[in-house]
Amino acid sequence: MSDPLQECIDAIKPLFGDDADKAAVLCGQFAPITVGDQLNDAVVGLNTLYLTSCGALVFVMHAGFAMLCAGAIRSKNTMNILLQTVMDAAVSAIAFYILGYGFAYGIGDKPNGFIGDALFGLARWAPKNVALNPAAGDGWQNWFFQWAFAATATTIPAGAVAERLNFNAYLIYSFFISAFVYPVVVHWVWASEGWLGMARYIGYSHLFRSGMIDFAGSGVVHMTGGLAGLAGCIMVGPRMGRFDSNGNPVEMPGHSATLVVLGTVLLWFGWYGFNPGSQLLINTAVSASVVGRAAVTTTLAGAAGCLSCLLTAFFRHKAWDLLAGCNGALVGFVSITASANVVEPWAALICGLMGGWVFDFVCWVFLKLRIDDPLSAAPMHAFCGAWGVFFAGLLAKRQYVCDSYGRDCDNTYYIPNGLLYGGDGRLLASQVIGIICIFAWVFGLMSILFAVMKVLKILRISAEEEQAGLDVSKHGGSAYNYDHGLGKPEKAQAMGL
Amino acid sequence: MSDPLQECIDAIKPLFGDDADKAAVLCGQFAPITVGDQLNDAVVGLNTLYLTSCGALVFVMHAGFAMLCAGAIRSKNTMNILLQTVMDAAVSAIAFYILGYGFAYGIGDKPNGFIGDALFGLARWAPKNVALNPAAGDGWQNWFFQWAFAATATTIPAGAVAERLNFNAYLIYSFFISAFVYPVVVHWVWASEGWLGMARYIGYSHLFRSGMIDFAGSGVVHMTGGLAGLAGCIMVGPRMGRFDSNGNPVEMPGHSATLVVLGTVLLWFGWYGFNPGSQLLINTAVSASVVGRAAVTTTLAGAAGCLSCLLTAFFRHKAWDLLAGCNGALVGFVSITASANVVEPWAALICGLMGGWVFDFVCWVFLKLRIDDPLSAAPMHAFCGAWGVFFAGLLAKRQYVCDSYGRDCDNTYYIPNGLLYGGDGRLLASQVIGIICIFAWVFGLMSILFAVMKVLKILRISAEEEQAGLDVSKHGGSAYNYDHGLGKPEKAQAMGL
Amino acid sequence: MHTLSLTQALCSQFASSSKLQDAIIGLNTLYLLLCGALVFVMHAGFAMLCAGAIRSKNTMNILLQTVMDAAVSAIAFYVLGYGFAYGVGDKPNGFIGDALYGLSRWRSHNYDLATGMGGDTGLGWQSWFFQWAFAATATTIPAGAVAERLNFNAYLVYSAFISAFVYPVVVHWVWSTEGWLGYVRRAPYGRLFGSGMIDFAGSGVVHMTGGLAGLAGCVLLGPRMGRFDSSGRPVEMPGHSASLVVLGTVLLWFGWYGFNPGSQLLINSLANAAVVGRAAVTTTLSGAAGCLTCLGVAFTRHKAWDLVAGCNGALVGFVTVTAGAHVLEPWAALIAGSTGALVFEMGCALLLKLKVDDPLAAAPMHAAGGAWGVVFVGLLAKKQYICESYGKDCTEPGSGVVPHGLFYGGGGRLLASQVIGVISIFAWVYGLLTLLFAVLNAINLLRISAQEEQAGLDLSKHGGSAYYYDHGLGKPEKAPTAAESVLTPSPPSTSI
Repeated sequence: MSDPLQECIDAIKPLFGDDADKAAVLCGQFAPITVGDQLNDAVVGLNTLYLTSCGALVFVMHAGFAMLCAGAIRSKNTMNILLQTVMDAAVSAIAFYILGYGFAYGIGDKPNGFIGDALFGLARWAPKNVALNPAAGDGWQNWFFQWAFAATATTIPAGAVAERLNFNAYLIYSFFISAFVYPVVVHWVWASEGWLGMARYIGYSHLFRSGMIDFAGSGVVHMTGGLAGLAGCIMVGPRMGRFDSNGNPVEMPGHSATLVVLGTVLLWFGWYGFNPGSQLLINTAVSASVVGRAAVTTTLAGAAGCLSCLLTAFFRHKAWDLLAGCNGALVGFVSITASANVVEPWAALICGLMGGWVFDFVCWVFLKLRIDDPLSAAPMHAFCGAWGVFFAGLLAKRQYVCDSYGRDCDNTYYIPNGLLYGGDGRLLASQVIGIICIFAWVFGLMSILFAVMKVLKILRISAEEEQAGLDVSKHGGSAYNYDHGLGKPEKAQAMGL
Repeated sequence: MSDPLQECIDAIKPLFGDDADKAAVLCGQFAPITVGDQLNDAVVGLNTLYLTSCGALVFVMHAGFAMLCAGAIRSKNTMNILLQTVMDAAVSAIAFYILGYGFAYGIGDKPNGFIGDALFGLARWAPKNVALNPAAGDGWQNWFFQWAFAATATTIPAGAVAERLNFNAYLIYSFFISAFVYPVVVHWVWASEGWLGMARYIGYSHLFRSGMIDFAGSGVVHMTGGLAGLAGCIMVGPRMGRFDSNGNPVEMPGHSATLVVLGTVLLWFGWYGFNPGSQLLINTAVSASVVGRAAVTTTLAGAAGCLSCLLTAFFRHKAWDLLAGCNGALVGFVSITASANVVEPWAALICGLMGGWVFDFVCWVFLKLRIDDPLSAAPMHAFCGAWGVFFAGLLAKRQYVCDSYGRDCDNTYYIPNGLLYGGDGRLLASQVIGIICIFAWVFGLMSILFAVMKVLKILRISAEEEQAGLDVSKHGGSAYNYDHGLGKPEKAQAMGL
Repeated sequence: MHTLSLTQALCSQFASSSKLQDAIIGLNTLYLLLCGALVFVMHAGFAMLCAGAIRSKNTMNILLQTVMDAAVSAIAFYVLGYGFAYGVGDKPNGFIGDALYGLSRWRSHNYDLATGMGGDTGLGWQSWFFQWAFAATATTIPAGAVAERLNFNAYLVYSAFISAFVYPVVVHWVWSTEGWLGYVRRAPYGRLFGSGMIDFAGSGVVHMTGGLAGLAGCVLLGPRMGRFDSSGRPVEMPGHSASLVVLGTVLLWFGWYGFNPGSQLLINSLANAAVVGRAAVTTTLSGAAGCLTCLGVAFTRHKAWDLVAGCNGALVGFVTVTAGAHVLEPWAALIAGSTGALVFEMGCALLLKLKVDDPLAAAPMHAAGGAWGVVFVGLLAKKQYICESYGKDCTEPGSGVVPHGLFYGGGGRLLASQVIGVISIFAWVYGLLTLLFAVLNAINLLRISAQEEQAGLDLSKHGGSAYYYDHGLGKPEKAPTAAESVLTPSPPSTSI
């Protein structure tokens, strides 16, 4: 290998009358031109590391969902819901590989605002994608990161239909949502072609000249998952014994608060990939500040939501309700997810606090309407997700919108701004349109799907199976077989040995 | 777009008598200035990613604490301690946002060595902080990372006062420690203004010309948390039945060893954010080597601590005590936390090994004194934390001190060095002063707080409540409701089969 | 004045002396640190998986083994293992490393601060950390195979042995620049069949090593009491908690995103970044395919949706793709996962026929699935991806000699290397471990007594039970008397 420094000196010393010393001063002072290439490479590496590690964090939310759902239901259905969560990850990976990613982000021969039309099975991946602009995050890691989101959206409804849904029905809906329903919403809001989102190419016209802000998916991910759950739990009806003959709810406590807390904290952990990761690039000071801010606002909204629900529960029941605290934290995260990039920290506190109230109110309404959602997935993800989208229209800060969406705040192009900052309502209108369209699309499609399955009688398990529990009837046993230390040693002997 | 190469040539050709060819030689050899800007941007991104991912890892320690504490206590108080952990994260986020971060790092109109005086509620965040030097990690992510530490310090005492503390008292102390007690210690040791730390601005005078080394907080975080727990468990007294009428301890085993191990391993995992993250910057070769070394020394100290406690327990009880192994690993981590950046790997082994002995000895003393610390939080965090701070004074290596604190080992300025490496004791003296001051500050303040609450009779729950368990008396139920598969087959049969 | 304007003009146009090398080192360090931490979290996964899949009376035993593995392997790998694996000392050779014991002369051998060579080449402190996390994984895999009956002292011996010697030697063969077997052997040396074995993240190095150690152990130990009835038919011994099994599986899945994408070791170039990203994708798809395959197989056999089968399937998918995560197309990863799952099912059936009792199916999963993964690379490794991963230039003339997958027309050199690799690892690991376990057996250190096994290891060796639920567990009539249990905390179980 030749010495780069010497090469540089040799190249420029003619300029200084072959004075190698002067040339050496310059060559020592300035970076060689190859630095530019190295730098571009390193930037790609940095962005790849950023997306893969954030994607892994988003994936760990599956551990969170699995533990949360398991802990919050009765032990006789534990294996069922655990299997659903594991299955969701697997089914969504394959569905998103074959179809979903293409519907969401594929730009083929007929690009349009409604649905993507290329990249199915990652076909022609390299020419269509990698070579395009690797620095822009369009690499393999992009599929990975987006899949982790799809898996999250797919697994949210599990909680709403827990303890009574037919497993076959679950398989069908899981594939359907991750291959089609969710990707279309993604295309609308996040793809550069989508008709709804703020991230649409500058060249296209934006909805109300603004477009919808949904940073990490209060609407795209959480509303989609939550509304699918809502459609499901309405169609499938309440669990046996959930409402007594007078229609009053009967408590059905989950079997392990420890698992609920473990799930909540793992979800909290994963949210630090979910929100900060959604900036997709981290190689500029501005992007980095958005990433950092997203971590801060996420934390504060979750904290505010936790205390909001905890105190509400305390005033209602005079007991410190652990589950209320856990739900509250999650509600806070769901609410801030749409606007984690564009709000001030104090606004994040308000967002989480009021999200807690929205959640409590909707839960109360559900009980009145005798809708049985064992994990409150619909109030949390559908309604607080909608609240989060709405909130972005109120308190998105102009400067932060510019930071996050790569606009120049000093130029004359219209920059959307939150209504309460004196924005003109265009952003808020976009947010509302977004909520309505996502609602119509997801709730409509999923209701049809569940209705068809109901007609085919594959939606709900039989009453005997429900009483016995899904684990025994469908999964060949019980989740727990403690043979020791649980007060029944004489029986345990018989079982185990 | 104009051609950057041509721009460059146009800009410098006047220097060469408008000889464009000569200018082209230079422009072809050197990277344009924009590369420098891009690089600065990418460096900010790199440091941001580093702090946010390490911050997330520190946060996952909450999952660890929650599982560890839950598993190590009796099942009838599980919900109580789980709620405390979740609450700690939420309360500390809000307290640290409003007050704590300002007390810790705010540099306002009257900077002083004792307490910060700006940045409350992240007010004037941008002008005070971001603009300062984003490359130096002073961005949003800095709040996030520091909050994760504050949350850790806040949650450590939960184990010491478990199973008997009034929940209201917990709320008060949790806010107090994260808003005031902990931030002041941080200011002393880690802020650039603090009177105690080695990281003080070079311009100020340092304690004994050295200042205290506490890399990731054996003293700042663990002693603070552990001493608060110590004050609490002395004031609140032992659990009912913990000591028999002769004063001999009665075993009160935790309800799930599985949860203890899960908690331990998650804490271990999180510690790879706690220690390696504490270098705060990773964009130089020297910083990167410190980060890497911190991961190595952390691993080895934890391993040595684990085996140390395990073997000690084996020689004492002739049984392989799982909890001893888990505690030992944590003790190793606590001990190395102060010096993970400045010791050799073999020194880390010694640090963890002897930390295990310190822990076992202090636990034995506590039993003699009839102090009931259900999770041994005080021996682990307060005493092994102090041991870790002390150890840094013995075996901090001069070269590594320079690496980690950005000093130049070749110049004549005094560089502190461990006593056993032939240092002159200034560093060790600083470490001892640090231990004494943290002890006085934290133990003093927290004793006063707990004493006041004791006088107001809000410190401890009633005997009936304690007997029934906090979950039933304060949290409206039990953490566990297994209805199936748990040794009650006749019941399950009746229900399901 | 002229000088000043000259300086200004130049400085305004050109980037000043570069911080780039520094930043690249930082980037690579961060990458390995994060991925190493993710690999470590697989310990949480193994602990939960193993605990959930065995009976509750041996829970503390297996949990302690997992924690111990991490601790023992750290010290063993520090003192000896890393040196055997990667040390290049005075007599470099293809079989075993000969320097860096106790990280001695770390700087001169490995890390040059002045040039930053260490960090840039991935050989800084973080390299030890990352490699240790792998060693800890290999060490802890066998725990599942010998669960519920191995003597704890025997476990200590074998744990130190494998992490200090057996595993590092395999690493040296395949991953070090001196090793006789690997694709990355340094240029002056000749590579096996002109190709060498590709094992990206260790289907062979890590998983086969762990799995074969487990196999040797469970063959010599014999089945658990009551595992086969008098007619030789297997008796189900379900694990005590499916929740823990799932938690463990998902945490392992999570950790695998450090295990595979991290194994590129560097991320500072376009090619490296592409490999890292692709590894995450193929890992995901293979695990998903394995999960659904095992689930489907179990459903067709038992007409029940078997949760544990799904979990095992996902893990088998990961094990299989680990060798080729960097060189397989996504569709090939799907095939790898599904066929790996079938191999696993066959391995399980075979072990049952032979009455070998492997409580966690560690040997079929890691040894058989791992071996299949290594072979699979020989079939479907794509040339372009190999060039990308190993820094070759595929477009250069003469690049036709880059050995690649048989089905892509790459010739059989790579496949032959893979097969030789599988055979060599099998011989080395299975041979040595069988010897070790046989010696332990001869001195009666291997298996616990029948009484201890019946009572459970927790009670006999670890001083109690893992669980003391005193409340809320379907014993409401008992719950009001919880006060008594405060005063007399010994649960009835301890009286077994």
